[in-house]
Amino acid sequence: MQYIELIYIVSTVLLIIGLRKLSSPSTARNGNVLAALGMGSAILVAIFSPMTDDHGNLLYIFAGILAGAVIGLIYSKKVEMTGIPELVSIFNGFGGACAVSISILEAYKFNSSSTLGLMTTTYMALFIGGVAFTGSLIAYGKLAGKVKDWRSKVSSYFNLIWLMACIGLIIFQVINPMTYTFLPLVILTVSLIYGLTFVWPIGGADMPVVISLLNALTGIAAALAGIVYGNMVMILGGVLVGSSGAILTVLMCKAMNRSLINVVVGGFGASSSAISADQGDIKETTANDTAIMMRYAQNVMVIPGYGMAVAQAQKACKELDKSLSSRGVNVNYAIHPVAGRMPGHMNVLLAEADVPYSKLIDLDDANGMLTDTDVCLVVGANDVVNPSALDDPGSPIYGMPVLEILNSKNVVVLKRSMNKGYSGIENPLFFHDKTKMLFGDAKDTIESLNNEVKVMD
Amino acid sequence: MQYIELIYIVSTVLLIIGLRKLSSPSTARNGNVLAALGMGSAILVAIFSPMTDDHGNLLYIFAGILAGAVIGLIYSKKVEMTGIPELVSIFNGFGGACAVSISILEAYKFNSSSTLGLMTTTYMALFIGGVAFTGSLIAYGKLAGKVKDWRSKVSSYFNLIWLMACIGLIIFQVINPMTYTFLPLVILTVSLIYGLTFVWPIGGADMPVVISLLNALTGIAAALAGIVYGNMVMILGGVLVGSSGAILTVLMCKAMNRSLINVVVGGFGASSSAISADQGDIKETTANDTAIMMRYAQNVMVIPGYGMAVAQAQKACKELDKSLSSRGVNVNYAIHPVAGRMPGHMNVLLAEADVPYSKLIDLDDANGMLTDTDVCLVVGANDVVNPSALDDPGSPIYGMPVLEILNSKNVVVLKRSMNKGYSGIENPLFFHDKTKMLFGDAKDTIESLNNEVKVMD
Amino acid sequence: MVIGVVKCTEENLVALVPQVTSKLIKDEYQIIVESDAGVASGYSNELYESAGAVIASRKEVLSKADIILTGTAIEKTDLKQITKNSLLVGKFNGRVESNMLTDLREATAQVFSLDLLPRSTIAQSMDVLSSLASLSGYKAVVTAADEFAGYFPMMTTSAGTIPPARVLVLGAGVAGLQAIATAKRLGAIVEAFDVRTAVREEVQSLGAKFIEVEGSQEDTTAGGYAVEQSETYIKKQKELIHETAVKADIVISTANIPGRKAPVLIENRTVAAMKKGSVIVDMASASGGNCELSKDSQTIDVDGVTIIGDSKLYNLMGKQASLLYSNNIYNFLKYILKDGKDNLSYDSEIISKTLLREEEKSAVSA
Amino acid sequence: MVIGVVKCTEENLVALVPQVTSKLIKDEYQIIVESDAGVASGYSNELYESAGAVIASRKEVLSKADIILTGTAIEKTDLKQITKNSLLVGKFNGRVESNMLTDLREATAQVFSLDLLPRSTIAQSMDVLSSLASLSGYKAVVTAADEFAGYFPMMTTSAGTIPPARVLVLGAGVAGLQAIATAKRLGAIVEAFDVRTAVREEVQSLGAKFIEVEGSQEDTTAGGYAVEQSETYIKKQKELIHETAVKADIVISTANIPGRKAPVLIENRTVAAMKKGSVIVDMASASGGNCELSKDSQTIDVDGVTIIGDSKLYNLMGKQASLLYSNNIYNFLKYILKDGKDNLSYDSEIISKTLLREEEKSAVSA
Amino acid sequence: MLEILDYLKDNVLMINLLIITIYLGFEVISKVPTVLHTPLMSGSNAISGIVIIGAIILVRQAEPTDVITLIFGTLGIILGSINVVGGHAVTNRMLEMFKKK
Amino acid sequence: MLEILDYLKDNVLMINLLIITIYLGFEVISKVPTVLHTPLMSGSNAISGIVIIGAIILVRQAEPTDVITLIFGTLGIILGSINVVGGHAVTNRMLEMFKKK
Ligand SMILES: NC(=O)c1ccc[n+]([C@@H]2O[C@H](COP(=O)([O-])OP(=O)(O)OC[C@H]3O[C@@H](n4cnc5c(N)ncnc54)[C@H](OP(=O)(O)O)[C@@H]3O)[C@@H](O)[C@H]2O)c1
Ligand SMILES: NC(=O)c1ccc[n+]([C@@H]2O[C@H](COP(=O)([O-])OP(=O)(O)OC[C@H]3O[C@@H](n4cnc5c(N)ncnc54)[C@H](OP(=O)(O)O)[C@@H]3O)[C@@H](O)[C@H]2O)c1
Ligand SMILES: NC(=O)c1ccc[n+]([C@@H]2O[C@H](COP(=O)([O-])OP(=O)(O)OC[C@H]3O[C@@H](n4cnc5c(N)ncnc54)[C@H](O)[C@@H]3O)[C@@H](O)[C@H]2O)c1
Ligand SMILES: NC(=O)c1ccc[n+]([C@@H]2O[C@H](COP(=O)([O-])OP(=O)(O)OC[C@H]3O[C@@H](n4cnc5c(N)ncnc54)[C@H](O)[C@@H]3O)[C@@H](O)[C@H]2O)c1
Repeated sequence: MQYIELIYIVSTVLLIIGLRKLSSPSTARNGNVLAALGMGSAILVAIFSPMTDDHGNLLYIFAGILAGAVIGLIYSKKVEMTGIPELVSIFNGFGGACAVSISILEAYKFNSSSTLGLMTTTYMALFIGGVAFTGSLIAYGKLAGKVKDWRSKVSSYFNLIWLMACIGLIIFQVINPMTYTFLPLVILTVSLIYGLTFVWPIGGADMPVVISLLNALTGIAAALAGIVYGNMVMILGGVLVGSSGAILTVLMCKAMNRSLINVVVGGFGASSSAISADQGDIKETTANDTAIMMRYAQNVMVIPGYGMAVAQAQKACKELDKSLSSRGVNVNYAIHPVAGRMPGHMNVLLAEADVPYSKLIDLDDANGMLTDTDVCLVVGANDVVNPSALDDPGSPIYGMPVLEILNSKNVVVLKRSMNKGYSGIENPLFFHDKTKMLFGDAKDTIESLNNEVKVMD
Repeated sequence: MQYIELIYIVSTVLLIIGLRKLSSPSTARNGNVLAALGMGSAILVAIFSPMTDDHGNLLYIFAGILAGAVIGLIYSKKVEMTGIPELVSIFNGFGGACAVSISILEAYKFNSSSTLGLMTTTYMALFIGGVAFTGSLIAYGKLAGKVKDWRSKVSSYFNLIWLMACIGLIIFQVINPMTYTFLPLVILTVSLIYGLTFVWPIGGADMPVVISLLNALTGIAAALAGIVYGNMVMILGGVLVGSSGAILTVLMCKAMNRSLINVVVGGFGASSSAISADQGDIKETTANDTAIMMRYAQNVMVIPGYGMAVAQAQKACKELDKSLSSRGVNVNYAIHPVAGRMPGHMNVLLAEADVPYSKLIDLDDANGMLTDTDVCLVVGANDVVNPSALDDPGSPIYGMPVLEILNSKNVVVLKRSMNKGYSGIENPLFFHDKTKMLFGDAKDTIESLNNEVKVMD
Repeated sequence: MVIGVVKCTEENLVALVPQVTSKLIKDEYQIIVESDAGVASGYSNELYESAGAVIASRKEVLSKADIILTGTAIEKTDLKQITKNSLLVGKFNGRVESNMLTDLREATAQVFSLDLLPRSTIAQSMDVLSSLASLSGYKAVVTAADEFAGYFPMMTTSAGTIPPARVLVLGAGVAGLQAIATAKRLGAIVEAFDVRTAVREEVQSLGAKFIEVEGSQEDTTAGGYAVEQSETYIKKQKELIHETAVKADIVISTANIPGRKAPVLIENRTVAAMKKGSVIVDMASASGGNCELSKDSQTIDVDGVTIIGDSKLYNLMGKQASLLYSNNIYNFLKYILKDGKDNLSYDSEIISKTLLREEEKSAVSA
Repeated sequence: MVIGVVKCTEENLVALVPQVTSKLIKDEYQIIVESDAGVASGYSNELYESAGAVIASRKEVLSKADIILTGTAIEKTDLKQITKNSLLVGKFNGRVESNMLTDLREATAQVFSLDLLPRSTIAQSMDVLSSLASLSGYKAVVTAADEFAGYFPMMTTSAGTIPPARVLVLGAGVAGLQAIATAKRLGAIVEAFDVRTAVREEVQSLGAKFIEVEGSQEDTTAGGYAVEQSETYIKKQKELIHETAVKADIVISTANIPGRKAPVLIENRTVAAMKKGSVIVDMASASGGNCELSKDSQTIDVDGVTIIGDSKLYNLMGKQASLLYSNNIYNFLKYILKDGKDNLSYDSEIISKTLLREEEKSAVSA
Repeated sequence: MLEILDYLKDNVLMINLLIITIYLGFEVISKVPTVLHTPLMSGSNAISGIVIIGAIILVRQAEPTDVITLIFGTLGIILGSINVVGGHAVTNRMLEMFKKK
Repeated sequence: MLEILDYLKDNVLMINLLIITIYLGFEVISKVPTVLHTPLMSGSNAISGIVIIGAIILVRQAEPTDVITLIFGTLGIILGSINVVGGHAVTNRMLEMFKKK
């Protein structure tokens, strides 16, 4: 029965290739499937491979797997898109918990003959697994809004000390194993607590990064457990997740330009909470998310304003239009009569970028089409999309016809700051919850949107 | 002295990272350096690490290394760019030869106690090394024009049989080792011959692919030798070269769109010789090479003609211009008075793509600037760059002032075919050896040029 | 309610074009139009009738209508005939004192002059100045191009390379910006200049070069309008403009300071130094002209330089102009008649600013 | 060698402009220019003198010069005064029989008419037809735009959205293509049409729409020129053009068949059906016109449609036109004078084709 | 110190393996577009559920009498299986958006 | 057959190592732009010169009397060293063009 090793090898390769494919949009789905296959085969082998002092207990195993599978499926089906990160976080927590439960059991199997290496590995698995477990739970709580942010100057020092404590304990326990039978349990508890105190101070905004970090930890825990059982798939799979998880974490930090240090030593969430603080409650978005939204939309309406002229973004706009159209999205331009600074300002620019006249929709028709527009891309327009013209009799522009873009499904506003437009009045649009702000010079922003769209396949 | 293993690991990692960096233009040079470091450290360890039954012989070793280094350096310095592929090919051959010489020696050290695995490995190293050796030499010969192409129907069958023979011999020798002492030498010869007959029938045009393939083989030979000596760096380094070499070979085939099969089973070089056959002696080039040429040029002159109008390539042209300019190349447009089909045709188009007027150079100034132009990019122009207007009194356009682009360093002509221009006369330019043709619709071609330029950093 | 349209004696501008007439009729207004009111701008009586309006004599219109619309001028005699509390809407150039203006102030009817509209975003849709200025800006370039004996765009031809025409635009208001855009379109090299440095951005947003004079006296409170500038500044300014103008083939000047004499930007020496065959279009000629030599509504030739003085270029596009004008009026009416003709909300900027009346009147309603 | 320039009595076209004059003088020619030859096209005698030319009377010029340059016309009396074996170069419309032409044939001097140049690549630099056609094409659009009482580009303004003007160009030769390019620049929607389907590609290369008539009779041998077409084809063609023209605001027609009467493309019914205010520019009016109603060198108004008949629009840009014209002439002279005035290579297409002479003469030299 | 080095020496293969795998992990991810951060995270999270194998082995080797091991082991299996199955399922859901239209 | 499988079993680590390294090799190259094909080839070719280590070991272990081994071994070293040194040098030359200007 030497086939086992072969199968293990195969499943390892499946895992690797799966992970690889997962990292490119066009192949991601297959990647996930391959990885699943890899897991499946590995698990089957683990169940059926011949083994020294095997007592079967298949009943428990099947029951366990089945139960888990059912629960997992149910949740993953009924969660809605926005809830997914929470869910991932819990799942990851469970992975950690699994590592914990096996390693604690192993810890109590040690006898005088068990090697130093083995013990160290086991306890590390216990510790890391524990952190991943409770950490993930907190992360979940935060995302679900069940746990409030809380932090104090001291917390990071406390964490440091606590970490020392854990490691100290482990070393002690490894050096003189059999002395205190309760120590493993202590180590367990300490680890679990560290998980809590580690994640708690971190701002909700940064949870995705944290989850990815914890995921990497789970991976490492799995690898350690693998070493304990001398099981190749566990080792390699675990290591793979560990390393790729680490990189991914770094990438995520980059994407929301924070440094990982600045993450781990707290000081978290500062940046992102800032904005919501000083200017009402606006939602910022990334070029990337906007790109996806548009890429998978049916109808996109571009709403050019004076800002497009200032940024000279018309050509970039045309390019984006081209990329989207070529991917089956249909793109139009809603031209407000007073957009820009002179009559026909937008016409001049869009003609220059030669956008066909047929794509230029004027106010009334546009307001008609907006209801079944999926994404409104507001390019440096402000007054002409100011809803207070419609609903705020107090407003100086009340009664002026404007583009009623709030009738569309999503609104993304491209501008450089929260500055006002020509008429110098606030624009409630920006604070509406359909609206996402994408700050920066319109031209640059649109160019990066275009790149994002292009990489997407 | 356990540091050895550590150092070996480090050098392995250096090799990997080096290879990785080698595959992206901006990091390639560092990559090469890192790899070299990896090699260096590994070699040092090999020389100084403590070893069972060590007899030093350091003199030989240093002498050898030194001699090799000197020869290698000299050649790599004095070869000129065009000669590099040949050189690489020889170097690779030597790598193979090295594998051969050690494995043949090992082969004669076998005794009844040596394991089956060990022997198999050794003989495979011998065989593969041998093929790589002679194969590379032939490849060199072909590139240097010292060896003529020669092929016959049978050659591929012959090769197949010969291959069988080799393998047969090896198996026989492994199963009953000590019987015939001359067998190893026979195997050696057979392998060397196979190398010859394998590469010989392959058309000179495809040599790059072949070299890359042989390089992969050398890698494998090294890995096998590594197994023989149980030396990690050799194994991993060899395997790395083997696999990456294989992929590279495939990529190269793709790039010149041929399949690897169609390479190995001969049928080689057919395609590439075709063109030179039917239409005089023109040189085709790839978007990619053109891109490099332009990217690293000082001055690029675009020569638009009616073809640009037909392809509506003006905007694409502007984009390419932008990418190049942003990389410090300066790009201008030489406008011939009668380019296009109406007076000022090119002006209209380039204005539309808003190329600044200052970049539009007219005939006389252009002819002045062309002498220090590195690359002339002829975009669908034909009559207006027809040198026979200058030097062929017989030509119907003799005496017409044209753009004397042959004064520039390189000429690349973008057109769809060898069709004639408005005046319906042949254009000697296309057959001049400064000129390279890049066929296809101007717009598409220019867009891919632009992409190539962009990926270059 | 009856809306009457009287012919504009002075310009090819009719206050309602047939398309808009029918819109109003849909809104249940009665429309009576003075016979031949639209002819000058290319709208025949038939068209009005088919749109559902009634053709009548001037007298009738004036006496019958509750709201009277006209272009830019109206006779004292006409005013007499208007019934007490009806409204009169037009574009009476309310910033420049004139007998007509005093007559209008004394008129029994309430008179609105749309050129007095605030330059606020909400007022845009009624802003006749914008509509007409923009039209004039476009026309200025087209006329200049027609006048000019050369290509606007650069041309590389077998008979030599022709450099692009250089266009200088003075005053980048609505008219100026439109001129810039049009000249750019035709392929000219465009430079522009304005006292309001705020305009720089707008000029550049049209791809033209903004030529700067340091030390401009901004007055942003003036609602987008320009204010008079310091001596030294004006000197520097004149110098710069002189140099640029001399290089230019076409100069288009739109510089205005509402209610005041237009600033002189092109002096005689400049004209003298300009190339033969170059063209100057002075759109400020009515208010004194940006060019010393320009004569209002005349085209003169000063040794080889053609100077077109015309502040009402839109009149040459009467048809289009009237269409825009009447759309503006339509929007204006819809705004002021929100709650019926007899209770206008005088505290709305749009109404109070455009309404012409004697001080006591204003005192009353204040 | 002495080159003389005589005034063109008929058009604002002078055969040498000062810039080119000095070029020739550098090449060691003597230049004598008839007094006021250039005035009509904006070049004063002073300019010529400062360029190094001598101003003289017409008589002098004719008698003294070895090579005489002029515009498009010359009197019989003038011909008498020309010395035997001198050359006369001009643009005498050599494809259309006329008394002048017969006179020129009989003239003792060798007469070259540049409009007869082959349309070959090598001849491009002398091709006056191209130069002038292209100028006219541009001018046609500018004039039309000035005539037209509306915007060319689309405009979305607070006073309503104005659709872009629709321009139809008939005949996409040099003039037509230039017209297309210019109209596109101004932002109009341009449709074009030509019998030579080869032109389709060229039209599209300028971003305009080519409207097709199936079954065109190609004749590529005619050196780029069009040939007369079959009955049925012409019917289909007329129908299509009618429909398109009716939709258009501006129609510019350049359709010519050299030496023949121009094809009629715009019939009365079409004009009748066109919108009021639309403009037709018929650049073929001289050769009978593409529009039945057009009158050569007149602008008429047929119930609301303005029809401009002018085949020599370049005359309105005399300065530019003369510059191009004289560059062409310069290139022509440099070509034919390669080996001296007295041994022209009559077998060169360029010379043989442009030379006007009686048959026996040609027989001799053949 | 020396022990550790010895340990390295004895497990040189293993260590090479680990290092190369780690590097492979980096390599494989390094070029992922931001679009995929979350799906990728969840995908690799599912893989980290591989630890379930440990639990399985544990249970298989447990004396049927050894209740604690059985209980915790099974618990481990359940948790692990949730992680694996749920993880892949939810990843798949996220990736639905990349289905070609 | 079985032997081979046994062999696998005994060298499972090694095999994993090989497989993963091979994969890494693929991974590392897969995205190389055509520009770099030749430099990359020559670079990896230089690396394949690692076989020189074999020759070195051989020579080190050769009896000073064993002339043949010494000769061929040294020859091997020379060839290998040419491959390594020359390879890297020439690669470096090719890559000069990518020097930032
Ligand atoms: N059409 C006419 O004839 C005319 C004439 C005169 C005045 N107006 C007035 O102008 C206004 C036109 O409305 P609008 O919505 O077009 O423009 P707007 O209301 O003036 O708003 C323009 C917006 O663009 C943003 N922006 C400026 N530069 C940008 C850049 N480089 N990249 C990205 N965003 C940029 C600005 O926000 P940030 O600074 O935060 O980026 C600003 O909020 C109306 O109030 C109208 O009345 C029109
Ligand atoms: N300027 C004027 O006023 C005027 C007027 C009339 C005639 N001409 C004549 O036109 C000629 C102008 O010379 P030119 O060099 O500009 O043009 P050309 O000599 O006519 O050559 C144009 C070339 O562009 C290529 N081409 C066409 N479509 C293309 C596409 N989509 N992509 C890439 N290449 C394409 C064609 O080759 P492939 O088919 O192989 O692609 C053709 O050889 C002169 O002979 C001139 O005398 C000029
Ligand atoms: N709120 C709106 O929607 C709206 C509508 C129309 C106009 N406006 C604003 O009002 C401004 C003025 O409009 P306009 O075109 O009627 O102005 P205008 O016709 O009164 O003046 C034209 C231009 O001349 C400039 N000018 C004045 N003195 C000058 C000098 N000495 N040198 C150079 N330039 C000088 C002014 O700055 C102005 O830009 C516009 O620029 C626009 O921004 C706003
Ligand atoms: N070789 C050169 O360098 C050169 C130079 C100038 C012109 N040309 C060629 O000569 C061609 C003719 O030049 P041109 O502008 O003097 O021609 P033209 O002025 O004689 O005629 C103008 C256009 O009218 C078209 N036409 C004739 N009958 C028509 C009909 N019934 N309906 C519609 N269109 C009709 C012709 O096809 C031509 O395109 C040009 O298109 C050009 O390609 C070549």
